[in-house]
Amino acid sequence: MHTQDASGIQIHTNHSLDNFHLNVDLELPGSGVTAIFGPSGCGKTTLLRQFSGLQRSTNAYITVQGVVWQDSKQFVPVHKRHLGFVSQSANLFPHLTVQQNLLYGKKRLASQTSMEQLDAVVELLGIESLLERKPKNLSGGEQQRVSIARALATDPTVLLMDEPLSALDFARKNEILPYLQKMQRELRIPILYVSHSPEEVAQLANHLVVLEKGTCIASGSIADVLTQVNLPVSLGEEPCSIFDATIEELDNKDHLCRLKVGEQDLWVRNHQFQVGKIVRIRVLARDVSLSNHKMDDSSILNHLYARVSTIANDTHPAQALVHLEFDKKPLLARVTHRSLRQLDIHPGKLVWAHVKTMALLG
Amino acid sequence: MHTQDASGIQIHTNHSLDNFHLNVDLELPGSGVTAIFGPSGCGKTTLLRQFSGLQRSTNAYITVQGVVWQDSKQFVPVHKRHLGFVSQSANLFPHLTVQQNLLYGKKRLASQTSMEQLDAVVELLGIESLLERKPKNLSGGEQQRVSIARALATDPTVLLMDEPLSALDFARKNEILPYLQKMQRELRIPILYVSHSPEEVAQLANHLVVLEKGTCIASGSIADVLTQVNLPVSLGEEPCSIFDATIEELDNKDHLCRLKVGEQDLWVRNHQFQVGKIVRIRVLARDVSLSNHKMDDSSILNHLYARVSTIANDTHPAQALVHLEFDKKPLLARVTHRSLRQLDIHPGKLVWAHVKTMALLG
Amino acid sequence: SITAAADLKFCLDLLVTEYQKGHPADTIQVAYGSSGKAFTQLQQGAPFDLYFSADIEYPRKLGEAGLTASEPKLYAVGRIVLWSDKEDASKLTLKDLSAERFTKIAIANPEHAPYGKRAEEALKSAGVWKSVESRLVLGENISQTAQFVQSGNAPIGILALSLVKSPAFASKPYALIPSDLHQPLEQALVIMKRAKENKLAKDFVNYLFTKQARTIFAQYGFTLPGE
Amino acid sequence: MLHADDWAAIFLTAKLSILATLILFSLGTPLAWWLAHTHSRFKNLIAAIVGVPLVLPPSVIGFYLLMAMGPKGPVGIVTEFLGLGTLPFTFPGLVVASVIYSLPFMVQPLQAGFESSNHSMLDAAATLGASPLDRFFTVALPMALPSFVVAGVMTFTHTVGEFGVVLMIGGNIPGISRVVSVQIYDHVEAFQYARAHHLSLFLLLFSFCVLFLMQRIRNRGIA
Amino acid sequence: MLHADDWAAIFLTAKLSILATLILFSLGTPLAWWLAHTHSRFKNLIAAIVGVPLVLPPSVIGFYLLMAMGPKGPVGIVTEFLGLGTLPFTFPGLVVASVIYSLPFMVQPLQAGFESSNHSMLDAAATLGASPLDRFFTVALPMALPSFVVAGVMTFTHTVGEFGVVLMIGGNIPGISRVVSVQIYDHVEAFQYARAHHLSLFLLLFSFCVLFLMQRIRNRGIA
Ligand SMILES: Nc1ncnc2c1ncn2[C@@H]1O[C@H](COP(=O)(O)OP(=O)(O)OP(=O)(O)O)[C@@H](O)[C@H]1O
Ligand SMILES: Nc1ncnc2c1ncn2[C@@H]1O[C@H](COP(=O)(O)OP(=O)(O)OP(=O)(O)O)[C@@H](O)[C@H]1O
Ligand SMILES: [Mg+2]
Ligand SMILES: [Mg+2]
Repeated sequence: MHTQDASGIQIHTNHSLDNFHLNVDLELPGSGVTAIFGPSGCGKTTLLRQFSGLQRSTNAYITVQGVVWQDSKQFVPVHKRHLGFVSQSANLFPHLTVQQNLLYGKKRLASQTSMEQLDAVVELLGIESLLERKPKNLSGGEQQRVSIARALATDPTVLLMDEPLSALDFARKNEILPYLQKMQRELRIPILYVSHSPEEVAQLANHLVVLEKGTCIASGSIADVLTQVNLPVSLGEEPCSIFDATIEELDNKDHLCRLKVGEQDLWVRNHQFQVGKIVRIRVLARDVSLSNHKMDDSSILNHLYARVSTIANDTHPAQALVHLEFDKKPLLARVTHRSLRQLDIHPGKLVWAHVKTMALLG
Repeated sequence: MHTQDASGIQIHTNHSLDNFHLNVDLELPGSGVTAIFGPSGCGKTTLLRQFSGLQRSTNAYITVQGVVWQDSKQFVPVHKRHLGFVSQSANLFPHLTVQQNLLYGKKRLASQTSMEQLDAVVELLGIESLLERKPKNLSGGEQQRVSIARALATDPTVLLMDEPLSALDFARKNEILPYLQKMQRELRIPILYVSHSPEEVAQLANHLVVLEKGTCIASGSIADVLTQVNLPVSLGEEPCSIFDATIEELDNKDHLCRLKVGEQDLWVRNHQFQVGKIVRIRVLARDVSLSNHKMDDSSILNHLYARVSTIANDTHPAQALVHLEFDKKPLLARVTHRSLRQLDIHPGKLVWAHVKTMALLG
Repeated sequence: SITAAADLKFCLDLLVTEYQKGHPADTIQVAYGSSGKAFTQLQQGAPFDLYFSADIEYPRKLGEAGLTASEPKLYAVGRIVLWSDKEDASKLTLKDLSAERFTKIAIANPEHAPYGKRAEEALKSAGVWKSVESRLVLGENISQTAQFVQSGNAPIGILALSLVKSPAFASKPYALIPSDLHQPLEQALVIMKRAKENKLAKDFVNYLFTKQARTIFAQYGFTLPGE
Repeated sequence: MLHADDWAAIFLTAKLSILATLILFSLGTPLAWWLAHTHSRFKNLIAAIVGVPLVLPPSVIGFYLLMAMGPKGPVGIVTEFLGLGTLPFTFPGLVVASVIYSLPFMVQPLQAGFESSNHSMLDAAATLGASPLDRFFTVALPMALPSFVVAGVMTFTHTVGEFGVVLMIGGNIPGISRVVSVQIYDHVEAFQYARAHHLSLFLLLFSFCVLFLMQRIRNRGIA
Repeated sequence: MLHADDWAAIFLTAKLSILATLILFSLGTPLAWWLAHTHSRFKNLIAAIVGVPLVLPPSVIGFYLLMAMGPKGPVGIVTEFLGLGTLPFTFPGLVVASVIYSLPFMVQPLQAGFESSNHSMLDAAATLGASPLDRFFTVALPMALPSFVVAGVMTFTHTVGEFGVVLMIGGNIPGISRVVSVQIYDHVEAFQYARAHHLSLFLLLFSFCVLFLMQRIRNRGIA
């Protein structure tokens, strides 16, 4: 791992399983979270298994941060790749207690992880009280959490997660996601993350890979991929736009902070931000309403002056998807055709876009 | 099943598993979808296993539509209860093909289900091409879908589903959910549905049971439970309000329809509704903005004139949760404290609530 | 050490004890078993110095193979008897065996056990072979045959005189089968090649032909022609 | 190459082994299932008793069975009282002895197979309307297939090869208890090596076929 | 109650059985693993060869082993050439014979255990940094524990009870090959029933303990 950051992750593989053919050629960033997205059976798990070496294809080429894991000549066996793999089913060792499961990988791999770090993971995942239990006496979500903790405890150089949070409740998810973000930021390890949840992907991912029937139909930064209009896959029902903004001012009284996007201002909830920091913002199309006047007399705080670029039909015939542009940033709004008519909105027109809510990512 | 609808489902059970104690006393409706909600490890699966008879507690009392499944004297064994159980892990028979798995229950239970109905389920779940495969050669989501199909194929009198869609992608979920709704409407069988997904619950459920640490902390119609303010659990991050409305007018040109809620009008997307039908509406607090004037010059279609009843703090200090009332219906709005100050909103005041989006349920 | 036919067990044990009274420094180990098995093993180099066979044929064959250090020496002639756990066998002759009440008649396997071969000959000479053949049960060796009879599973059997003289069978009488009805049961011993220089082996063999030893043999129903 | 009496021994052996294996399947399967799932405190005791025939030498087992089933033994007294006569030197007696002797070969592998089986599949079958017996046959059994094959083959081949007990209980009567193993033994003891070799070769080829077949079934079950 | 020579036989038996079981664990485990996982076309052949000792009567196996290991047999020629002398009638020879004879008792249950094992656990162990050997010992083996216990106990008890082979290869020499089973057999043959009963009783109690212990281990493994 001598060339950290020098190069990212390369996965070139071509693998057949009966009727299914995985054929991908990916260049992924060497740090940050890469979300792998696609319908059930499209090859997400197969891709992770190829990458990890659990499934060996004869003609694969895999490098991670300059280190060759597989090419025509060599094949680093799985146990030497030092990766953390949270698989779709928890796969806990049934003959070991939870504690022993957690220590299994730690003993073999972790060079640095201190015991405190493990304790922190255990606490984060709320499994302190389960340590002495056998896996078969755990609930589905508890098993999943132990499995995540087990992978994190190994202090891996790459983390692969196959729908790790699908069995967990919202509150628990919202505790784990920020931890993963933090880990990824602090340790700068790359994370490959399979998920069906738009929320998770939007919140975690920097990079997005979309698979379909074993081939990659899109790979790029999340902002780029999500605004690709002709992509059949969207993160869930909701189209959205994503852009970066700089923190300009903190209002500690109202617990808000002001962001600058190009020439315009936005107010969002403050989360202990520092002035000058660059943050990523996601705005769902359904959270944007349009009007011809700036409406100061409303609880909506954010008003962007933007130009309508195109108007597209939406999935429901009552609605349209309006593509706007402000300061070269894209913005999507979902409004009814009736409103378009009543407000006389057409391409080229300048309108006020009111943003009720936005999410801060990363 | 002679007393269909005469009475619903009663589950009274008291069961201990090491340190965990399930103690519930539930009266559930005999038709419709009952969502079971609660954090990981709270006893959802245990409840379903008690109900199904897979786990037998000595002092349980369980009746379904007038038929006693368990009391102090009798215990109907699982295989005579004629229920469909989709468990958290797919549990497909490894020695049988997908097709044989599907037919396993059908052969034993289904009296009416025709082969066409099975074919319809198979098609709905997109598993036509998998029929000859062995389960171990399926992806996680594929296994889950086969498991759902296997349970549906038995034509059960009660359907128990333990996080059935968690491994599926959004598009697939959105195909299955309406099918479940339709099945529940047409066959009038009760469905107990465990899920962590607010979307699923909101879309499917009529009744909601909230568990915590083995006890039931709320049980009632979904509208009632969701607006219980002191409930620590909400469906996901978002508080919301739910109320019924009557369809008054269809606008086929704009594909919209007008609903009457008390004296006020709302416009929503039309989904082949009939005039006069009563529908249920969910409005997320974050989708409601407030102002002192009715704003006609906006793409927001719906404006409700409501009175502020109370103002509560929200999870983030920048925001407040405003409880409003219009025509005796509750409405929640999430706005910033800054807006409250600027717009001078206080309890008792009449304001305009603008609803950007609302969901139609069941 | 010695390998010896199983029917010698009681007799030889006593002889060894008596011999050791006079020669306390010498140790003699005896392994009892089927003579045929021992023959096979000796061919494969089994580490025995003396071979007490229940048959003279085996030592002879070993001699022909050049594995012995002496000629086979006749040390005893065995006798066969009729014995029953149910009734007084001393009143019976072989002819009585055709009676239906003897549903099973136990003899050793004539194919490979010397006592079985002699029993077959005797039955044939007595002219009852045809009538008893279907009622025979065969023991692997003479001990097993004795167990068939002793346990009552076979109402009667043809056993070795040496056995029925042992304490376990002494409670019931036996009928000696005339020795002219069958070939003699000539039992021979041989000194193996590996004991060529073994003084103890030779001393012990010599002891067996002393007067004291002969009385012990006779006590167990083994005599030499002319004794 | 094989004499008529060799063939008779072969057919007798086949009859005995098949019968004993079938009986043991029907006795051993519920016993193994019970041992694998019970929490009874007699469990360990019963398991130990089942294992006893493993540890005693066959001819000693045969000896004790001979004593027990003889006219003076407890079993013999019962069978005579029932008008069945005594069991030694009869084919039924041989079957009984073989069943007792081979019991652990059936029970032990089955028990291990059942112990490592997955209960959630049985639960799934129950919810799909399968009665306990139904789910045993359609789920537990196929999932424990490797163990069943091992148990069946070990029992069968072991009954074929068994001979100490048979010799003791059977009395080496042609057509009743002179099975192949006894026949080979007799040939060896009588220095009829050629005939012994031929019969052994036959047994070898036969067992090869059985074991081959078993592997095929196993492979199929897994694939 | 037990005579000195009985005790000698007991110790000899313990030595032989423990040694044979240990050797069989180390030989049988990789063999069973290979048989359970290979796709080689020799698989079925090897599996059938391993099963052969099940089907031949012990004393016949003993006879063939004696021939093969004797001075004129192929094995004997090799061992003599290597300066080891011939194996029959020596303790090492007995160990070799026991290992051959008990091989299927070790391999068959292990193979069944490995065949029904779950590969995803092994995958998980690999991603957690366990080398193939490591994951075998820390995952595959404990998960196949019931099969291991069965294999160990069957091998051990069967070696204790084995006697046809021992008698043939060992020659009933005190301290070298007069094991308990042979000793009991001798007692029975000599109508010393009391001594036979005592030794049998001892074996029974002993096997009870072993089998009890085994059940405990199993129950623990499962719980
Ligand atoms: N066999 C068992 N023995 C002991 N405790 C158990 C057993 N099975 C479950 N538990 C405990 O009972 C509690 C409830 O388990 P249950 O499976 O019902 O949870 P759940 O609500 O379904 O959770 P999840 O959403 O994670 O699946 C958990 O705390 C679990 O640890
Ligand atoms: N062992 C196998 N043999 C044959 N086909 C297989 C095997 N494993 C998976 N497949 C097929 O390969 C395809 C991709 O499987 P994979 O597990 O990678 O899907 P996935 O994207 O992870 O789906 P999911 O979201 O449902 O888990 C599927 O169509 C599946 O049926
Ligand atoms: Mg997958
Ligand atoms: Mg659960």
